[in-house]
Amino acid sequence: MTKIQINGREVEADPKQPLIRACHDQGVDVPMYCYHPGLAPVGSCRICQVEVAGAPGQPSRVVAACRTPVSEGMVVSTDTPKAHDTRRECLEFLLKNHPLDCPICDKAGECDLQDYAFNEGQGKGRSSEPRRKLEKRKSLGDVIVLDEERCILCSRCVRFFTDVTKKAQLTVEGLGSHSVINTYMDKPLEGNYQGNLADICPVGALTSKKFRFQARVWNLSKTLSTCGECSRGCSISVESLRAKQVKRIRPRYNAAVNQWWMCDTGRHALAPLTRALAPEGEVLGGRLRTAAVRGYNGLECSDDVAALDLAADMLASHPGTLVIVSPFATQEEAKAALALAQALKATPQFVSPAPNALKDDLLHTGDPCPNRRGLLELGFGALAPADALAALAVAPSAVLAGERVLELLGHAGLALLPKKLRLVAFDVEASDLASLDIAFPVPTHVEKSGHWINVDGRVGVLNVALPPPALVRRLDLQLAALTAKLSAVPQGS
Amino acid sequence: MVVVQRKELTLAERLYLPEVLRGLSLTFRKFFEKPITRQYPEQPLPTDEVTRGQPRLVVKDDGNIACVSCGMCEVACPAYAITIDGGETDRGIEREPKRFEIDMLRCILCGFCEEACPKDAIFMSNELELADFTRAGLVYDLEKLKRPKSALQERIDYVYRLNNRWRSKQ
Amino acid sequence: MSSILFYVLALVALLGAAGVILAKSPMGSVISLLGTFFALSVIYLLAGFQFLAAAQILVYAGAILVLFLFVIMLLNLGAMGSRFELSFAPLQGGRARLAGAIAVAFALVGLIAAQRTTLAATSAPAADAPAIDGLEGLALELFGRYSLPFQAVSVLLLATMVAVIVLAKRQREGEHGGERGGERGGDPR
Amino acid sequence: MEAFLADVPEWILWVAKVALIFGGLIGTAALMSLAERKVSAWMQFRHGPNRVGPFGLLQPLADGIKFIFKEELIPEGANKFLFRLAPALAAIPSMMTIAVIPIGTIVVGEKKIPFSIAQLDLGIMYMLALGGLSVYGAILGGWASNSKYSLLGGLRASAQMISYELTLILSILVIVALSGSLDLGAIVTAQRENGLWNVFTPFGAVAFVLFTIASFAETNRHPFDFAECEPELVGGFHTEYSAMRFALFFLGEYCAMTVMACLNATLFFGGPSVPLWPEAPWFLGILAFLLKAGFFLFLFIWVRWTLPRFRFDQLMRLGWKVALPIALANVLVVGAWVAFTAKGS
Repeated sequence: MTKIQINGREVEADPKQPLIRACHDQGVDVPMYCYHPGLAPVGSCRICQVEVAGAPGQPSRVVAACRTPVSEGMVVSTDTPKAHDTRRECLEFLLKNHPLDCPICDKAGECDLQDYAFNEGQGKGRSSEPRRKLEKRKSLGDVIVLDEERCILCSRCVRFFTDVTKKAQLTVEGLGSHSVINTYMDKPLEGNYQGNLADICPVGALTSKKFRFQARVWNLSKTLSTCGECSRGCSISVESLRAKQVKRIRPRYNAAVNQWWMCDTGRHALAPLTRALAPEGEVLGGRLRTAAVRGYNGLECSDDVAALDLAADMLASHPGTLVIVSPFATQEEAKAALALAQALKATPQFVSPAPNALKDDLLHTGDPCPNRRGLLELGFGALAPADALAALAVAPSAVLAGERVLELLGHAGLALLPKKLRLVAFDVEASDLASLDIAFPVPTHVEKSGHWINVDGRVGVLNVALPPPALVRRLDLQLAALTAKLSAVPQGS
Repeated sequence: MVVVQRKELTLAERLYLPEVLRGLSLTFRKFFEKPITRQYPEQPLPTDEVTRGQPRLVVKDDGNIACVSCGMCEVACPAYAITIDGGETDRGIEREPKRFEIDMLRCILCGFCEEACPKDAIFMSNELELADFTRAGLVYDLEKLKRPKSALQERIDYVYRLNNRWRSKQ
Repeated sequence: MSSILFYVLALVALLGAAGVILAKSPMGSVISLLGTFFALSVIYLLAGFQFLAAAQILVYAGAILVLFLFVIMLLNLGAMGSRFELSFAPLQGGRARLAGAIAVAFALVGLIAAQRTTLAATSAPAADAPAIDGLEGLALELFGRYSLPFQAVSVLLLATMVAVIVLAKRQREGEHGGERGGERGGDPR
Repeated sequence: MEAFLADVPEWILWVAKVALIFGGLIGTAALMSLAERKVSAWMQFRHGPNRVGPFGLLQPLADGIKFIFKEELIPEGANKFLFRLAPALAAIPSMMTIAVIPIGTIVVGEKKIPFSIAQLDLGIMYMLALGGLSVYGAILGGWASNSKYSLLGGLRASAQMISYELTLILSILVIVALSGSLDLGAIVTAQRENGLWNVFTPFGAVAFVLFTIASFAETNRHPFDFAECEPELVGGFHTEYSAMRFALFFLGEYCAMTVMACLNATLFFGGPSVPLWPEAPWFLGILAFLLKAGFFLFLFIWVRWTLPRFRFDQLMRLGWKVALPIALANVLVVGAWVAFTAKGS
């Protein structure tokens, strides 16, 4: 560690890190556009300039904090008029060609350029030259759209591909005021990590096609959560609008798991989270909203307490129950399922679909079970969907519990199960399967809190980002209630 | 303690009748004066540029709405009366409101939206009447809020003049 | 025709009179009395005494009963209930029966006397009747032939008023000091 | 036409007169409810009701329909019989008093038909007797409503009526003494024969002022409308009344006003006699009567929108300490004057 002085304060800094990191670590605000802690510094925007005192007798210098390594005895000041003036001039230069379309821009509200211009910039531009006219809507593949006018050529996006995915796809094309970002040979971007460009772009030049104009960012309520698309369990922020709809999922910095990044699969996995609600009064055809019990006309709405009583009676009178949970089950739900399995003298198992082809070197593990490790550690047995269906075909009764458990087993296979099977399901959605006797609704994993354990044994936290529908209760509580009722029913009667 | 000294009354005043007659003559004279009240629905209230009526959205001369659904009015609204959902458009401005609702039951006609709008898209019109038979009917949607620019021109000019005066003092 | 009317009215008058005594609430008594006065005044009309009929209504119904009502409302003698209720308590007990007997006896005597007078009147020439009915005739009778009884009755009334005032004053003495309540406030006189 | 009228039986004429006069009375009362609002509006630079019909002329009709269709409420604990009786008691006596007012004489050819329902020798006694009864509506209505406001309204009404009835009667007595008759027709005739309306005689003028003041109090009008008195009593004796029963109270009040106006015109302004033209045709006489009565009706409204309401003790003081002594003195002097000039029989 090296001793340096920042704004008159003696601090210790890591000599391997650039000066800007030392400042940020001390809570000293230094603006940055081209610098990103996950990318190699290039010093192209010059907004991070700070004043560094020269040798005795020498005048002080203004240096770009992102390109300057920390050296022993450095005296840094970020708040001097000289530093301010330099940065302000730099800002004015960056804004010279930047269009004034904040009202339209999706970045508005979380834009570094906007924030700094608001804090430090001047009210009027001094330039009488017209702004450059460039392409406003340039598609860079399926995920990202580029607004060339807004671009400040910081080259973060270029470096993301070279530094993070190690597969360079973007470059700065042209010279001087004609420079623009472009792909090699105008080919569309590819790969599973394009969405990160919209996050790292410090201005609104690169925006996500999926999120484009969907919501103003200040209207989004952000909830810390964990991605459920693979067993990596990336830390994410679930951003929902008016407590009704998840509008965007963004990665959240977690040094041990995903750093600043996440894959597009997880980023765009909005559909499983924000499921279409069935019309009022309808049980099936989408989301389950109340408990449902098989009657003369198929599954019918029921009071959940009565349905639980019925389920307990049914399971007690058909011993030999299979207990199969979803790989999305949280530790809390798995514990409750474990207790249920003990009460039913069953072996707890979970559905374990085969790995998919999305596996890559960076983040995606290809394993679609976000809580595989946690379930295994609790003593659940992994069960491939085909094996599970085979076991169900001969079982007298079964409990299937957890988000998407029916979907993962396969509706086609479930439809072939014999009618004599007494099947109780806890799921987000349910179709009117012939063998399904009682169905209970459960919240999705953005509608509940809990914990998952990822492939490396790290705990991921789930929080409630959306309120679940009115009559939907937590799965662990429902399972515990069923267990309690079972212990009250005489076994094998 | 304050003692209020009563005025000593003259004989005429004490007799009361002359004063009664004086009062009667006064009211009789007023009887023939022109009414000053307004026959409201037929004679609407006079409005001018300062009238701050209900907020309305400007439809530009080319027939397009000026709003780009930036959400500034939504943020500025102290009564949370405005709800906007944006969407993409092929027009040059890229973005326009797909849903723009003002709950007129919540609106307090403060004019903050007009002040907040960076696109001169929302102005306080001179419309003052507000009535409906249902609550839902008073949540005004895009179609109900649209007004041609010419209808709002007086107010627009006034706001510009006001803002210019403010700017020149800076 | 007119005799049927008379009997009906007489019955109404008597029922009203009974109601005055028997009604449970003072308000019921007053309403009953009102009925009696009306019946009486119509009987006067039937007999041809227009002035008497008008005076009956004007003085008794229009002024005195209003005064009664005023007093009753001022005293606020409990709730009256939603309909008239009769109470026969006044007719029970020895003294009450005695009083009732005396009253009935007086009424009988009065009736007989009236009957005799009427018989006497019918024998007299009929030309007297319109003379009494007219205003001038009445005035002449009242201030001429019957001047003394009229004055005597007036004195009796005066004595009653004086007695009432004395009684009221004595009761109030010592309770209040000077009676100046009315002098407070705004009238500039 | 004339021959036809000459042959018409007496009773048909009588029925026609009753229909005409009562219809006119109720029509006047209805119009007064509009006039009240119109005049007040004009005095306050407003327009007044002008939506129903031309100039709002159909407003009374609309009000009437509204009154008929509104729900009738009887408060809990109210005496139902008296509660229902009171509006009728308020309306009927004041409507009946119109019967003796001589509105004029209809002349058809040789036949002279007096235009009044009844020509009673004791016309004034009849009016006063019935007029004295109209207070029962207010008193019983106020008492039967089982409401403190109504009760206070009824109390005030009774106290006020008793106080001012004396003044009223005494001021009429002056005219009776001057004319020597209780018949209203005779009083009119006396004025016509004297060539001088009673109001222009010194005693008549005093009596006129007293009568006018007392008539305001008797009809419960401003500035003496203590029985209603919205600021203190919410509506006084009719606070609890609704729909047609409420309308009957109003009808009674306006009928009483109309009758008082007619009486004032008859007693002090020569009734149907046209000024300075004793031989005026009969229809001008009726017109003159209507104009005089109309003026006093207007006066009722005029005063209401001019003078503030008295305080109750001021009302009582005015009644007992001012009006009554003056009226008594007036009667005394008139009596002496009549006796000593020995004009009578």
